[in-house]
Amino acid sequence: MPFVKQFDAEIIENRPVTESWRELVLSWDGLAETPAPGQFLTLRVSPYSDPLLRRPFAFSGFVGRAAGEAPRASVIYQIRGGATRLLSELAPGARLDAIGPLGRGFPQPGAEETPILAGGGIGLGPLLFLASALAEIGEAPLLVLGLRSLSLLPRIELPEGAVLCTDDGSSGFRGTPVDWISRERPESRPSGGGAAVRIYGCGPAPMLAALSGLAGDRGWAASLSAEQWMACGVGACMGCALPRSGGGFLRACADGPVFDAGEIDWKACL
Amino acid sequence: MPFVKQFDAEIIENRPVTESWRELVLSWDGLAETPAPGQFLTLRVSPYSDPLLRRPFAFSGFVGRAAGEAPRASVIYQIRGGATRLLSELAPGARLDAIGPLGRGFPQPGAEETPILAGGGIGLGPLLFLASALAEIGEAPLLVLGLRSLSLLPRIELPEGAVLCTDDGSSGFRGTPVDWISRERPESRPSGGGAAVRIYGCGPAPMLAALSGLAGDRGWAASLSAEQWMACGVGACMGCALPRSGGGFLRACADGPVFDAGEIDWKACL
Amino acid sequence: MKPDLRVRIGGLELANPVGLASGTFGYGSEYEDLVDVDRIGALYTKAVTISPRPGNRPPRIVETPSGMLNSIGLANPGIEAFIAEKLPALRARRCAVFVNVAGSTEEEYLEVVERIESAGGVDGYEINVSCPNVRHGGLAFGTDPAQIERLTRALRDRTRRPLIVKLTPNVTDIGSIAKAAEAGGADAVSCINTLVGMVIDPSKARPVLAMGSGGLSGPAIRPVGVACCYKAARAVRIPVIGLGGIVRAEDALQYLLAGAKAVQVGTGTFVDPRCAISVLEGIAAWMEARGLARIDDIAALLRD
Amino acid sequence: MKPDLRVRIGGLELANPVGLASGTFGYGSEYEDLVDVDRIGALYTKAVTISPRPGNRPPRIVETPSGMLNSIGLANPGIEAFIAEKLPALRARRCAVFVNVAGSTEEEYLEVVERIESAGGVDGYEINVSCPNVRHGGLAFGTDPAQIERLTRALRDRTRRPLIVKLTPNVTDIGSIAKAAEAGGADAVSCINTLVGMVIDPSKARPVLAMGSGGLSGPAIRPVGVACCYKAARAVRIPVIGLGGIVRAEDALQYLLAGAKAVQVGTGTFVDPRCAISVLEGIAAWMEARGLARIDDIAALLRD
Ligand SMILES: Cc1cc2nc3c(=O)[nH]c(=O)nc-3n(C[C@H](O)[C@H](O)[C@H](O)COP(=O)(O)OP(=O)(O)OC[C@H]3O[C@@H](n4cnc5c(N)ncnc54)[C@H](O)[C@@H]3O)c2cc1C
Ligand SMILES: Cc1cc2nc3c(=O)[nH]c(=O)nc-3n(C[C@H](O)[C@H](O)[C@H](O)COP(=O)(O)OP(=O)(O)OC[C@H]3O[C@@H](n4cnc5c(N)ncnc54)[C@H](O)[C@@H]3O)c2cc1C
Ligand SMILES: Cc1cc2nc3c(=O)[nH]c(=O)nc-3n(C[C@H](O)[C@H](O)[C@H](O)COP(=O)(O)O)c2cc1C
Ligand SMILES: Cc1cc2nc3c(=O)[nH]c(=O)nc-3n(C[C@H](O)[C@H](O)[C@H](O)COP(=O)(O)O)c2cc1C
Ligand code: FES
Ligand code: FES
Repeated sequence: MPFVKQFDAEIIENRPVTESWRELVLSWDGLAETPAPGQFLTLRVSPYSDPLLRRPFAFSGFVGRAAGEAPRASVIYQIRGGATRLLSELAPGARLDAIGPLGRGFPQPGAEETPILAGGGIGLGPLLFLASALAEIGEAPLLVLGLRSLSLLPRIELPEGAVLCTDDGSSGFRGTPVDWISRERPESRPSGGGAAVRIYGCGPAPMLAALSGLAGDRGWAASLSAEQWMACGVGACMGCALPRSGGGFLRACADGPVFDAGEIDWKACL
Repeated sequence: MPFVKQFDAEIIENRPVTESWRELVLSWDGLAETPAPGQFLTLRVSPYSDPLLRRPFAFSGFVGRAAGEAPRASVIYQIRGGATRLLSELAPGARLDAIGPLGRGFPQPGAEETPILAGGGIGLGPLLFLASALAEIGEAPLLVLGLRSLSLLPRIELPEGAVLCTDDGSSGFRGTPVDWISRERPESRPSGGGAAVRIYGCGPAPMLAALSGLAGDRGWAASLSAEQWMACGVGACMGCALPRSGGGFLRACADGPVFDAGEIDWKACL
Repeated sequence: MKPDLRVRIGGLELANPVGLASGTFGYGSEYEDLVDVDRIGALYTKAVTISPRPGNRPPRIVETPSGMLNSIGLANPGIEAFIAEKLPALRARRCAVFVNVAGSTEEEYLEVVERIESAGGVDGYEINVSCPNVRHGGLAFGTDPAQIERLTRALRDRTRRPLIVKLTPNVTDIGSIAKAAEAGGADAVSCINTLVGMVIDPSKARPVLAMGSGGLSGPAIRPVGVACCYKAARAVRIPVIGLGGIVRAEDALQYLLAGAKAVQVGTGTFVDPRCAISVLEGIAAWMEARGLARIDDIAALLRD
Repeated sequence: MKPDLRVRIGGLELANPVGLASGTFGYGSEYEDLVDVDRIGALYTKAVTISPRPGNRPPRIVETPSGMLNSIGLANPGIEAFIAEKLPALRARRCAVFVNVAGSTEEEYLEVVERIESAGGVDGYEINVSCPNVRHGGLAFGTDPAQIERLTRALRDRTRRPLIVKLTPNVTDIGSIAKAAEAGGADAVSCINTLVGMVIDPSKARPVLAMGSGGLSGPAIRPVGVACCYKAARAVRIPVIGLGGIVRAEDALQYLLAGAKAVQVGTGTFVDPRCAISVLEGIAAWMEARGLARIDDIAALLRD
């Protein structure tokens, strides 16, 4: 188990990247462990009792301790409801009660595997983090991003070669990342070898189900990050159950949030 | 009944006047009626449900519509709990849901009455407002203010001749406003005439009880502003009951908050 | 197409499903400057009892997380003064007016209703059965199905106007209480009244409310109210009126989806006097967006 | 002078009155990195049943105003796996460990306790009687005094370790239930378990929780918990353990003033894992400031 810590983080930046998206940068001075792509932290956004529970957010980046500067962790989040609205109103300098790094992140691709990162919505953050981590170990991962429309494209630097898919065709490919991958990457598992491709997916439940289906059809490996309501975030409350393939449940927070596609019954998550 | 309005007020200023006191200035653009000293407004300080209820605050001043400027109402408040803490964090430009003017304010002094304004704590605001209103009609009211210690003196301009009383003697008179008045103003009701003095009191319950006792002993008139938990602030919920002299209850919000000393059983409020 | 917002309680048609809850809107005049009461479907008065009641000693209210406790104690001027002083203005209201009736014995309830029946001018009654029954050891009428049925039947004999029994959530099985009210001839049940609660001030080492405990209301209790409403709506065929913690249209929709035919706004009015109006507008907009024609169509949507 | 924080439940002495509530702290290891469990007075495990239970379909939790609903559904590995996999680490704990026991029939409860008695190594039992009794039409054990007394007596025959009966607030009269537990031989009662609640998502026209309703916990229910505790403490002589919405020391003091001998922190741990520790420190500081020597001195202060 990685070592988890609770600490008082300082907000370094909380900048709009679209109308309803923000990039939050925190001083990660309570550093216990370096977060891995796919892992998350939980934030307590208010000292009052509404909103009450901590909120989980995936890391979108991490910069280790540099000369004279504390480590920094970042998160890209969407304003959805009460807690994220409040979070968006906090100014640099404010402090946040943070716990992390939590959960099981993305595995490294196997030696023969070509990584394809596919996602949308709140999946953007962890995939960007994964893309930069893969780039650091010499991979040139393909990132396929889905948006409803161009106007929702975050003002964030995307890795070179990233493919943009829009539902309305306002930019890039018209369709979903799954449509794009199905068409552009027809190859399936090389006979006799390991998986040709490893899909790394993070996004809304229907996309995860489609990615799982695609990977299954092609014989690819797939590591998918699931979302579920959480109370504790550490595996204690059994609140974040996801339906396990073949019966029973797994905990999104402690057994995931990243699962091998075969572990979860993605259709039952819809 | 005065005409009450709910409106979206803009915060013009929210400035610290001591460590735990603030002066709030609101743009009173929803003007329906000019507030009178002793009247109050209620504010909703959060769109979330904790803190939930509106909070009552007495007016500490009002500046009518001037050339090109909206009317402004002000309030002096103490950070006591959740709602006032939140209020203190709001910056100029933020908007607040306000309702007012509410309640029954201070009556004018009678022709033969010398007004003495006595108070402390959160009574400061309404007494300052009353002092300036009296000054406008040519009275030179005596303001006797009680503080626990000099360090709690608000950075606010006090009317000329104001008497400061401190519990610890760190400045001015050592003792309470009631002590000072008892000693310095021994006169009682002139035989045959009206009351020589009208006490205007606003402050903690024990001070109100003492002022009521003093006025009774001397045969003075007294108008005292009471505090009570409020839910509706308009007389509908019966939540803000105060024990009436001779039995039954009066509503702080609609029958008061300013009462003739004889109307309320002040000892029962302690 | 504009949805039809009318709802029927007994023989009475309400212009829309939103009401102002008993005890939170006085007798209708206090919020005059702030709320356009005529746009609301129904106004439920503060409880009326046979004799005037001064109410409980203060403090009577205290805030709690997302809620409040009250121990007002049925403060009201009594039936005589109610008829003389409050009824004339209530008669002139365009919205439906229900008098909330309380008492400590069956006879007291009956007498209040009889007196108002003779005076006339109200649309119906909401029977507050959360009061302790002095004859039955102080346990509230509302906790015993047999007492509820008996009381409702006796009231039914006295009036043909709509009779709503207001249920308390402080019971093991709200369904059986709702059934008893239906068996006694009630036209509707409303739920929920407040939950019993207490706040103690450690610095004074005593309960904040002078009476010790009080009734919990506000958003904090909304999930309890929705669950009670869901149960009650499945226990009886008469309409259920839902309340408890409604502050936004979505909250009211939860109740309507749970099976309520109408709703009431209580504590929400304290937070924002415009609450009931915006709840009403929100319900209408939601129905219009989904092409729903009638209030009944909302409950039909629920998939459980 | 440092106050003496020890409290006694049956024959067992707890180092201090603060416990971690069942279902919110797993089996003690999940919060390992974040909470120094050894400083806490007692740990109450997630409910253990005779057979493994996968728990309910998700979603299992949803936030509500100042609270949350859960319908975990007694997810647990069953008594066998509990003894094999969880008990060894629990045995090594320095704080007292109570196993929370659940079942659908009396026999199931008895068997869980018998199995743990043979295995040894825990300090006592907390009996969760909010589960529906399959033999008695699904109404929870905890709503019927006769069933409570019978179940408690049967359990009492199986163990000399402290036996705590955990009361549900979803009843008309919690005092009579507490009395039944006492009559059956319980060493203490704990209250409260969650309130029944429901949240409906209007945009999906269905309850947010897959099971429909769930249990309401958190600060929203604190006033209900304090009132229940106050009543229970006046109904019985055995210790009452208070819980429901405790997030700060002042909240715990409300319970102790209401008559509880000990408290538990549940949802508060989710909000801040340090909650129980800071509650404990706050209680000690408060007692010291007032010169109180023992926990019992707190309840003695109450003026009602
Ligand atoms: C492991 C994990 C990682 C996450 N990473 C990110 C991230 O990087 N960026 C980001 O923007 N968000 C992320 N989220 C989601 C984020 O936690 C929620 O958006 C946030 O909690 C919403 O809080 P709120 O009070 O603003 O909205 P609420 O009012 O609580 O919810 C608004 C709506 O959002 C939906 N929703 C909220 N939380 C969840 C949930 N946990 N599961 C399913 N539906 C939910 C519901 O439909 C709800 O109606 C992540 C969630 C998990 C579990
Ligand atoms: C008519 C009226 C006029 C007021 N004018 C002013 C003013 O000009 N300036 C100012 O600072 N405050 C004023 N107050 C008090 C102010 O409303 C409270 O201080 C505020 O509501 C506290 O909210 P909170 O959430 O910060 O504190 P809370 O957490 O609600 O309360 C903190 C503590 O303050 C006390 N308290 C709070 N409200 C009341 C109340 N209404 N009655 C008795 N005790 C209470 C309680 O002991 C409580 O424990 C006025 C109150 C009334 C009724
Ligand atoms: C201050 C106050 C006074 C109340 N008085 C009454 C009453 O006289 N009769 C009654 O049936 N209910 C009374 N209630 C209960 C409300 O009508 C309502 O059932 C309860 O508050 C829950 O709704 P809410 O959460 O919307 O407030 C009162 C509630 C409050 C807050
Ligand atoms: C997620 C969750 C799971 C729970 N599981 C159990 C359980 O297994 N057995 C039990 O007796 N109580 C269970 N409870 C109830 C708590 O122990 C406690 O009684 C309740 O939550 C009120 O306390 P709180 O407001 O401090 O959380 C659970 C509560 C929550 C929130
Ligand atoms: S959120 Fe508690 S177990 Fe996952
Ligand atoms: S606060 Fe409601 S009547 Fe005064």
